[in-house]
Amino acid sequence: MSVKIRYFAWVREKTGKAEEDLDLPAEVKTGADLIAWLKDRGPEYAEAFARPEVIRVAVNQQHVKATASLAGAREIAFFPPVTGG
Amino acid sequence: MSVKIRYFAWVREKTGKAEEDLDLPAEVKTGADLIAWLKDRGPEYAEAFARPEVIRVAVNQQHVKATASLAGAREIAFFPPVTGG
Amino acid sequence: MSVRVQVEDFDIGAEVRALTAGHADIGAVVTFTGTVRGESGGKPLSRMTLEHYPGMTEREIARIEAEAHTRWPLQASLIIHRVGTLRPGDNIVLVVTASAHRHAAFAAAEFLMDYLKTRAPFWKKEEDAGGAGAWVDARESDDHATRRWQGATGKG
Amino acid sequence: MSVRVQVEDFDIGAEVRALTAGHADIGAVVTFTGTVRGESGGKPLSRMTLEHYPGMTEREIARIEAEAHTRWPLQASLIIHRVGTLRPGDNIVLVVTASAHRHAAFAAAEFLMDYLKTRAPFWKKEEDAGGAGAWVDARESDDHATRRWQGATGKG
Repeated sequence: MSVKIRYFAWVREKTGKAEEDLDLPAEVKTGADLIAWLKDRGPEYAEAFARPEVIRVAVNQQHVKATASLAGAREIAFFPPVTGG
Repeated sequence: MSVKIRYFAWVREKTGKAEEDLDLPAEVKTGADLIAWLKDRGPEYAEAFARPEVIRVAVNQQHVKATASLAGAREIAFFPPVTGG
Repeated sequence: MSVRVQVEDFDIGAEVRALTAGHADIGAVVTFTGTVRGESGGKPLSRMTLEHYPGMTEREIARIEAEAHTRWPLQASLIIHRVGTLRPGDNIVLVVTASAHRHAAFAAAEFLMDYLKTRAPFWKKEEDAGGAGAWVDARESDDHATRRWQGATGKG
Repeated sequence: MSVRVQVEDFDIGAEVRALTAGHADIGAVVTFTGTVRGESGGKPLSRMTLEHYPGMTEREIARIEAEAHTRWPLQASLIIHRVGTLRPGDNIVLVVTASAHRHAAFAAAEFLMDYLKTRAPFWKKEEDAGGAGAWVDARESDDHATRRWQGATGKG
């Protein structure tokens, strides 16, 4: 099933794209799994996700832990800690 | 020595005047003394100062306790607790 | 630092712009506006009159404002308090504090309001629809709010 | 309750007037305005760019705003957050809270700002005079500020 993946701030700059539609393999069950899988897609991903512990994950536009299940995900976003206000 | 006495809010309404210049006798040494002395000046003063415990005192435009000395006072004000803002 | 006691209304946006113009070191501006509510103690209010102690009021507010500047790192501040006759919805008081950081601006504005309520010589007389007037009693809760600042540690 | 994410600037006075118009039950209005400071980490700042997550940002702010209304008795609230390129002195964010009493309005505004800093998906990139850009790191102190609301007792 195809899922929309979105990148923000320096994650977007490092991957070189704001979003893409990807078919995720069955073994990708969590945000952390997805990060590990993305890192194998090329050096730009490897750099964007070099420090996965600082990457925040949102599923269907809600904050989730990286260990949370991606079941039912239509849109997954990766971004650094927020710095609004 | 003549001192300016000022009244505010319901103290002003009850005394019927906003201010007056009075010569204080030597035995009036504190705000509390002055209140007791004023109460003898007439029924309107007796009513204004019927509950001296709720009356606030300022000497030379600074808050003071009713027991503080009036030495050096050029202007003495009596008013209820403030309700600004 | 600026203090005004006036009959005229104020415009929050214009006051903030004037206060912060030319400051590149401000990151946070807090305003508090007190307004006249349409009821008091469950009864409709038709208007109120604010009396003050000319001279002492301005001095007392300026003293409180200076104390706020010693407690928190403020770039600018402004206090406007209206006097005279006001109606429901009208502005009564404006406090503006500007700092590099938001916690200082919030704390200073709240401090100033607590003191304005309990120390600055203003008195409110409220009138109901029938024209009956009553002086507002001081609120115990306002005195409590002010006391919490006594002994507070300063930089917030 | 109202949330806007926009490129355009805002006018504090006009926003407060629009928010409070027709309300006779408001006695206290608090505004917080965040502005761009002229330096960052000791170095002059020439401009910054704010990125957000369209859709999620608005939803996240609306969720936080609704939570503020469950915690404090608010008559009205408004949150405006700008995005795009901003320069020193420019407005970034406006929070307005209106309540019958001042403590609720102050507490709710501070709560909203703490959450906006730590939960709403905005990212700042700062540029110095030479045009070198750097993404702003999240501040530890902001996370602390937000945590103090967790487990807070509600009505303030």
